[in-house]
Amino acid sequence: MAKTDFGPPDFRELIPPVIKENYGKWKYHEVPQQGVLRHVSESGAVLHSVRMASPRLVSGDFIREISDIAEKYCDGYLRFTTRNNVEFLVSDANNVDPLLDELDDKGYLVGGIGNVISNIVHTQGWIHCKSAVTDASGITKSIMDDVKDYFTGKIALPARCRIAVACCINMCGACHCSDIAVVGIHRTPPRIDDELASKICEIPNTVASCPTGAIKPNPRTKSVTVNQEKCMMCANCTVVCPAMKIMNPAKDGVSIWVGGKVSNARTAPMFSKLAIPFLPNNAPRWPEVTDAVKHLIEVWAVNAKKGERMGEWIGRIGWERFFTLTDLPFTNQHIDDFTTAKTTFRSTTQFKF
Amino acid sequence: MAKTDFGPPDFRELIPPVIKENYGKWKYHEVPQQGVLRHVSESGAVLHSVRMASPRLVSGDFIREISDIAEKYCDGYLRFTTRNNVEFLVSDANNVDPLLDELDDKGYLVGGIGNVISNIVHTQGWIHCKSAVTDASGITKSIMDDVKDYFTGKIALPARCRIAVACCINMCGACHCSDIAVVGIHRTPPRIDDELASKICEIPNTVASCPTGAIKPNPRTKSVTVNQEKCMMCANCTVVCPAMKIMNPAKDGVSIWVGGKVSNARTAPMFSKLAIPFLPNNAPRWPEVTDAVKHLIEVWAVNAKKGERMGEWIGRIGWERFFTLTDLPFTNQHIDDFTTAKTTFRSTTQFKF
Amino acid sequence: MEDKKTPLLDELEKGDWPSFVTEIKKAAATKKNAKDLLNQLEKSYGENLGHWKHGGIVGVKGYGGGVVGRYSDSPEEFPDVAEFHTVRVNQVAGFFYTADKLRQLADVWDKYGSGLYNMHGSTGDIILLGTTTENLQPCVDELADIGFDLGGSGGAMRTLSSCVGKARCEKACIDATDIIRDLTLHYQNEIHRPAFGYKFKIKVAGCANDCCASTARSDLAIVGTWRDTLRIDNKAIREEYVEKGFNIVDRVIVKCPSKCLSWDAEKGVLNIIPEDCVRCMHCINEMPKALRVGTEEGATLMVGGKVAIVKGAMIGWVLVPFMKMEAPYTEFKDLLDKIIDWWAEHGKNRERISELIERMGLVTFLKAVDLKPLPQMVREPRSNPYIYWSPEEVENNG
Amino acid sequence: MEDKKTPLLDELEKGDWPSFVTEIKKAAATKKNAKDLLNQLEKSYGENLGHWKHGGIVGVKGYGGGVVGRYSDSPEEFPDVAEFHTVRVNQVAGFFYTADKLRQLADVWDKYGSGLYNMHGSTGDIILLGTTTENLQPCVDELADIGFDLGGSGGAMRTLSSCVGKARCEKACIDATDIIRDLTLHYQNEIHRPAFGYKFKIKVAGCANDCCASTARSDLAIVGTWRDTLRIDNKAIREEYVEKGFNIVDRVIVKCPSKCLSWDAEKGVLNIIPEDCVRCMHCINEMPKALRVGTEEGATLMVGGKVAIVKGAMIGWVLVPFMKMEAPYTEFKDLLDKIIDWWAEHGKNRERISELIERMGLVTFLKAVDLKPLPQMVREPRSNPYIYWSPEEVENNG
Ligand code: SRM
Ligand code: SRM
Ligand code: SRM
Ligand code: SRM
Ligand code: SF4
Ligand code: SF4
Ligand code: SF4
Ligand code: SF4
Ligand code: SF4
Ligand code: SF4
Ligand code: SF4
Ligand code: SF4
Repeated sequence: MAKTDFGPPDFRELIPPVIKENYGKWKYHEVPQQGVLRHVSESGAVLHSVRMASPRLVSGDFIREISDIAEKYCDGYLRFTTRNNVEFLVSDANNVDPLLDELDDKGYLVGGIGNVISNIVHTQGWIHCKSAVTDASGITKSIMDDVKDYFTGKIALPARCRIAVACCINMCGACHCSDIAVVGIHRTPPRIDDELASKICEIPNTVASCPTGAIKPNPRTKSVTVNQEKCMMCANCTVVCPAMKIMNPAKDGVSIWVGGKVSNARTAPMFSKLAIPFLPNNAPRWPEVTDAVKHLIEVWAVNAKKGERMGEWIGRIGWERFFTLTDLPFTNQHIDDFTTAKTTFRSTTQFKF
Repeated sequence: MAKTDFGPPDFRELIPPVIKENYGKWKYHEVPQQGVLRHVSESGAVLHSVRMASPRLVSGDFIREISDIAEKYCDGYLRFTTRNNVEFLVSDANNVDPLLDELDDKGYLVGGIGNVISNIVHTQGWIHCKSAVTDASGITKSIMDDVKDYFTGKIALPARCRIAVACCINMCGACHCSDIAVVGIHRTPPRIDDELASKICEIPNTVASCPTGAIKPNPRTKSVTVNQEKCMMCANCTVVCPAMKIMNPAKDGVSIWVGGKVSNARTAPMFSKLAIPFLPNNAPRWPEVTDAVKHLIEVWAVNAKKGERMGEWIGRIGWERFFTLTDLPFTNQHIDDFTTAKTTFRSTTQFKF
Repeated sequence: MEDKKTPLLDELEKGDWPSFVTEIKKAAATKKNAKDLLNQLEKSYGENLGHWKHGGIVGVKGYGGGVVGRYSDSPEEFPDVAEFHTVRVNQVAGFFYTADKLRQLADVWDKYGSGLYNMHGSTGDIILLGTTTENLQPCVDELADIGFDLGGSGGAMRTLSSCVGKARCEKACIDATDIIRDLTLHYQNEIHRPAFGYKFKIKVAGCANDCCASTARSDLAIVGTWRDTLRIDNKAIREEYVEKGFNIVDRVIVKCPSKCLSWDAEKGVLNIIPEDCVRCMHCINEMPKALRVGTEEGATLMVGGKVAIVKGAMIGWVLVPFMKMEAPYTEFKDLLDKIIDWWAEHGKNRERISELIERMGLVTFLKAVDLKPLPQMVREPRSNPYIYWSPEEVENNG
Repeated sequence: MEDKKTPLLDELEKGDWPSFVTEIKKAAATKKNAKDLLNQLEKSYGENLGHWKHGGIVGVKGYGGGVVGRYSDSPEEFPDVAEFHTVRVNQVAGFFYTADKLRQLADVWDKYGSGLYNMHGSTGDIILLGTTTENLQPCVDELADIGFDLGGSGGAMRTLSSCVGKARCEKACIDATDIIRDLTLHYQNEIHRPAFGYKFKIKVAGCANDCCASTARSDLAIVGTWRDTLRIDNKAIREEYVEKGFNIVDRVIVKCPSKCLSWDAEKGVLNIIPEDCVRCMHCINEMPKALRVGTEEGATLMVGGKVAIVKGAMIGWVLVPFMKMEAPYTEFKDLLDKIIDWWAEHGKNRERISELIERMGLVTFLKAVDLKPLPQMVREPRSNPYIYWSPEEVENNG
């Protein structure tokens, strides 16, 4: 029987000596240039980290290539960030520039630090998930091609802007708390294969899976029925009951949400809010989506004060002004009707015309 | 058949000439002294209003007495305020001082304007309501005796402070949006007279009346049962079904809520929040309640900045600091568990120890 | 009726605040029911228990409400309050009275009731506190003779009330007292003959200071506002305030919720970004001699205010950001009729309008009353990805 | 396998951002399943439709999870992805690797899988993207040989992850990487053998900047903080910032959420009201060379973070304002065990902890895990007057 339950390799054996020695003793950091972090320890020791964009979905070639680079400049030490960038951990300051040169030569992008757009956190999409309404990798690539100058710092921004992409409303990531989130959505209710349902559907679980209470057992067909007026096309029932099908290539699409954040800096974490309820699912490059994202970034960049993230900016100017400045229509879809909807109603006469 | 549906007397026939002439033309007002408003019209005309405390529950003698006073100084014109004070509408500026003197002689209190504690908005209590847990008039009188120097302006306050008293959680008034609210509460669930219920209870209505879904039909007894763990002792079922009795003199009591407001000035309207879940129902003078109210006022008065109402002050310092400054215990009762409870949870690491 | 002692209540005659006990005693000098009210109340004070019975419907001819039936649960002990019904008399708009009018009222009530009043009830009515079933009809008849009609109770439109408005306030952007006068007359039937599933309340505030707590406690609140720019008299700011030591920055500038004000100390000029002003009233409140509301006046309509029963308290929210309010208020009445119709059609027993909206969804409601969704209606758009699409919306949208 | 064209995907090789299509193509040069992945994906791009089947459980010996079964719905058309299961490999804490370690991994995966990876999955795992049922066991065995174990999936404790923490960050108040290393080892059984009603996630952030989005997406988030006063080096403020033109008032003072900072420009001194600081990190973030976190370090525990399904999204909220985090983290583990026990006992199928707490009430939960109610747990106390009193509380309280 194979060895089990031994856990991952011990990180303490995979960190460079400078980290081992200065663990917990880092004193401050600076950013000598975009893409480079210079951490200084209480002991005076210095570590440079060089951050490089990654597509996240990578090949063995990529793994071997970054390993080679790490070996060449970093004694083999590197890490990934929580947003899936690669960080080369350079102990010898003299290696920083040569490393940057090599990355540049190879066409890799360096950046992602501070008030920029870092890598997009995204999900599986059609590459591996059965629930995918759209392809997260494709949208991510299309957006990042367009906004890469914000990653490399070529164009300045008022604050960091975190973009996330999810292929369905399960939102595997932090779409619900991102400055800009792109989320695949359905717009038509599930279709039920009654025949199949009567055989395989665990009806109580299916009924319970519906957030809006739209599903009722149908004793006649031994299946279930969906109240179309209550169904919010969340697809959760389709995860629980394979006899419910919701994919609808002609009608499914993409929604955009804005103003979320997770850090507690200055303001509390915030949920992202609906900005654009529907854009077409226009593979392979989703021009409507990339245009919308760029537009949102640009309106924010022009109007926000220095240091104001998307949600903080909107918090200051108000959502009514957000919709006029972005020229986006405010629709029925924007108005919440879920369980705590009433807490979103504007119970004050304070608003802007 | 009697005349019906003619509506109240026309206010236009009951306003003094100076108002008729300057209706909609008032330009500004000042407060020459506490209890006196001086409104100036675009035409230059002036109206003085002298505000006098009223117990709200008044006798015919009182009605006749204020009528006499109004006749003497105001050509008979007077009004009541939305907080049940009396306002004498003095057209002849020379009458203001004599009026004030007479009110003083008669022991009437003048004040209630601006950054003060005005009259308490309260409800029927044992005087006329079948649902009363406590007596609103008695608590009101007891509090106002204690805080009258804040009404007359003898002691200054950072901002206005609106107090409301309700004899049960129906809160006939604006307890839910008051700087300080005193509300009668039950702490034991209703007792059901099954025999009676089986005869007179409209079971579906009774079940529907329960905000927390604690009531279920009991087919056996043709009555209902109450899930004691879900019952929040709101008494709403007792309004719908006379076979449910909730009065419990030994256990009922008084709760105190703070930080509400209704004006949109500076900050949006706010709900009052629970400060003290229980104080004894100690008639005739409710010393625990009056002490608590005084204490809350004093802590606020000392700590708030000029212009900060109770809720605005708490908004600035945070509730955790409110509880330390007031030295009030934070209990299970303070934590919301009603339908939008989760929106009250502190989803940020920002807090004070 | 023996002269019982009331030692507990006597305690409430002490102190400087005017005493309701003294008032009841004054009435009790001539009124047996006032006396027995005092006696029963003394008992309540001793026992921590009210003594009014549950239920008991009474009425007067031609009306379905306006009186609240009340019976003592100890009629043997307190025979004179065995029946002690309240008469809700529609107050005069703005609570304006003359000495004559009040005396007329007192004459009628002395004749038929306890001689006790609430001036006024929380909804706005004059509450005539306590009479017998027998006396109700003649009392109401004689009230009619002096021009006083009943207010609302039960599943009806309730008595409307307002702040003092344009009658005595420089801040009023709408004619609050005229609006409730007009609407009260227009909706007499809805007020007097309960035909709704529950109460429906309307209150009118001349401006966002909301001196009648309208958004907190009315199903539909009409709150005055303006669409242009508030008026600034810089000379008055300087002379009446700043030069007299008023700290305009601390007291006004930093407290403006939308941060649209700035004070140019050098020039002595207050600058405003008009389109950012949310018309909160604060700066005007602080400098009434120098600032005034704008001139393009109208109202914001707020729907859904109420207290806790059954689904929780609600502060009314923006339904119509701006509506001109000109007599005879036809646009408003048309909208109100649609609201009431929808509520009548879909509301359950004891379901307030805000609870119905919460249950059926704000969008459903907006469609029913022909209003377009606007960002002004919400603090923020939805955050949960549960989005309803009607088949038409899917067709029309890609 | 014929060499199909992929004109749509080829579009995604254009542009400067590194292309996942290029990556798949690189793998496809030697891997048939990578090639068919590309082909099936091209079809999805053409049809706007995914081609993975619903369901299909696969596994490896000794584990209940760690692999996600995946089958093509068109196995005839794309035989090489007929089975294309994912292996979730527990990442190294802090995502630290050496070239050697990565190459070892690549060697195993080249042998058994598609040669495609997600570095990393959103939860934190190394996602090995696609292999057959047959290859799963040998792949996992050889991963074990090089020291890599599986992560979590299904109704289990999920793979823990953290920010870089004390390893490379001056702001870390807790040893984030060590905490997840320790907890991961301690909870191997809970991670590897799904026995819960649904997923349970833990993430650790060294400070309130929350660089791993812990409060947004973990059922229990451990966030570093401090109890004393943040450290201020006024000399550095002056020399490194203010004298270099940094506008400390605009950038820092006015943005402090608790307004506890003031800048004495004359003295060149930053003053703080320590007890008012809510440790938001902002001032430290802006002046890393001059300000540092306090020295009395520990963590705030936040419970309940998750996305929308079923009852709506939730950002974790304060459960324990401050807990010392010292290895072996016994206090934390004791609390976590109580939480998991209560959830196991009361949670329904697919009910996250925050949904259970919402359903049963926060107070019920606090009692179950032996925590006292604290004002830090809520933004504000209740506003609706529906107060539950247990019989004991009524006894003990008047
Ligand atoms: C490397 C990384 C941690 C890791 O373990 O991998 C990291 C590292 C640092 N973060 Fe972060 N953060 C990292 C993800 C995050 C995230 C999570 C995310 O984006 O998903 C957040 C929360 C974002 C949000 O609120 O939505 C995050 C919010 C911050 C903040 C607060 C930002 C703000 O709201 O003002 C700071 C403070 C600052 O920038 O001064 C910060 C500061 C830092 C510092 C300066 C900390 C330090 O002193 O070393 C590090 C470098 C700065 C940088 O990257 O801009 N880091 N940081 C992550 C890099 C991701 C990437 O590749 O882009
Ligand atoms: C007479 C009355 C209206 C009426 O129709 O009867 C009235 C009259 C005025 N109010 Fe009011 N308010 C009256 C109840 C209210 C209420 C309602 C209530 O208390 O139930 C409120 C909302 C309170 C709340 O937010 O909880 C109210 C919130 C204001 C405000 C905003 C206060 C704030 O939050 O900053 C102002 C502005 C100011 O004071 O400068 C205001 C200002 C005024 C002014 C100055 C308006 C004017 O220019 O004439 C009037 C005299 C000032 C005063 O009384 O302090 N009035 N005022 C009411 C007197 C009640 C009483 O006897 O005490
Ligand atoms: C008399 C009055 C209190 C007072 O002393 O001023 C009053 C008295 C009663 N209210 Fe009220 N309410 C009175 C204004 C209010 C207000 C304030 C307002 O209208 O501005 C409210 C809060 C605003 C609102 O409507 O939400 C109010 C919210 C309630 C409620 C809770 C309604 C809810 O939806 O949550 C009830 C319970 C019910 O209807 O079953 C209630 C029920 C009652 C009943 C009818 C209880 C009963 O069944 O016996 C009380 C009759 C007492 C009596 O014997 O006369 N009363 N009630 C007020 C009416 C006087 C008037 O006509 O002017
Ligand atoms: C692989 C991954 C996305 C990625 O590309 O990175 C992923 C993929 C899936 N997630 Fe997820 N989730 C992944 C991280 C997340 C996260 C982020 C996190 O863990 O930090 C979330 C949001 C946080 C949270 O848990 O609330 C997330 C929220 C969900 C949900 C919604 C859960 C909820 O309570 O709302 C589902 C739906 C479900 O469980 O039925 C879900 C379900 C799924 C399933 C299992 C759907 C399915 O039944 O097929 C996906 C399998 C795809 C596949 O073929 O591999 N996934 N999922 C992530 C796991 C990789 C890893 O182990 O590192
Ligand atoms: S977001 Fe939806 S489609 Fe995308 S990986 Fe997660 S569960 Fe699958
Ligand atoms: S798609 Fe969602 S809302 Fe619609 S029936 Fe299924 S679970 Fe319910
Ligand atoms: S608050 Fe309750 S007890 Fe008091 S008058 Fe209103 S319904 Fe009656
Ligand atoms: S008192 Fe309230 S919570 Fe309790 S059973 Fe009656 S209606 Fe329900
Ligand atoms: S609400 Fe406005 S208009 Fe009405 S009295 Fe108050 S300040 Fe004046
Ligand atoms: S009314 Fe309020 S929002 Fe408008 S300028 Fe004055 S203070 Fe600012
Ligand atoms: S969360 Fe704090 S400790 Fe962790 S990397 Fe970010 S800034 Fe550093
Ligand atoms: S950490 Fe945040 S709250 Fe504390 S002083 Fe700095 S900015 Fe203010």
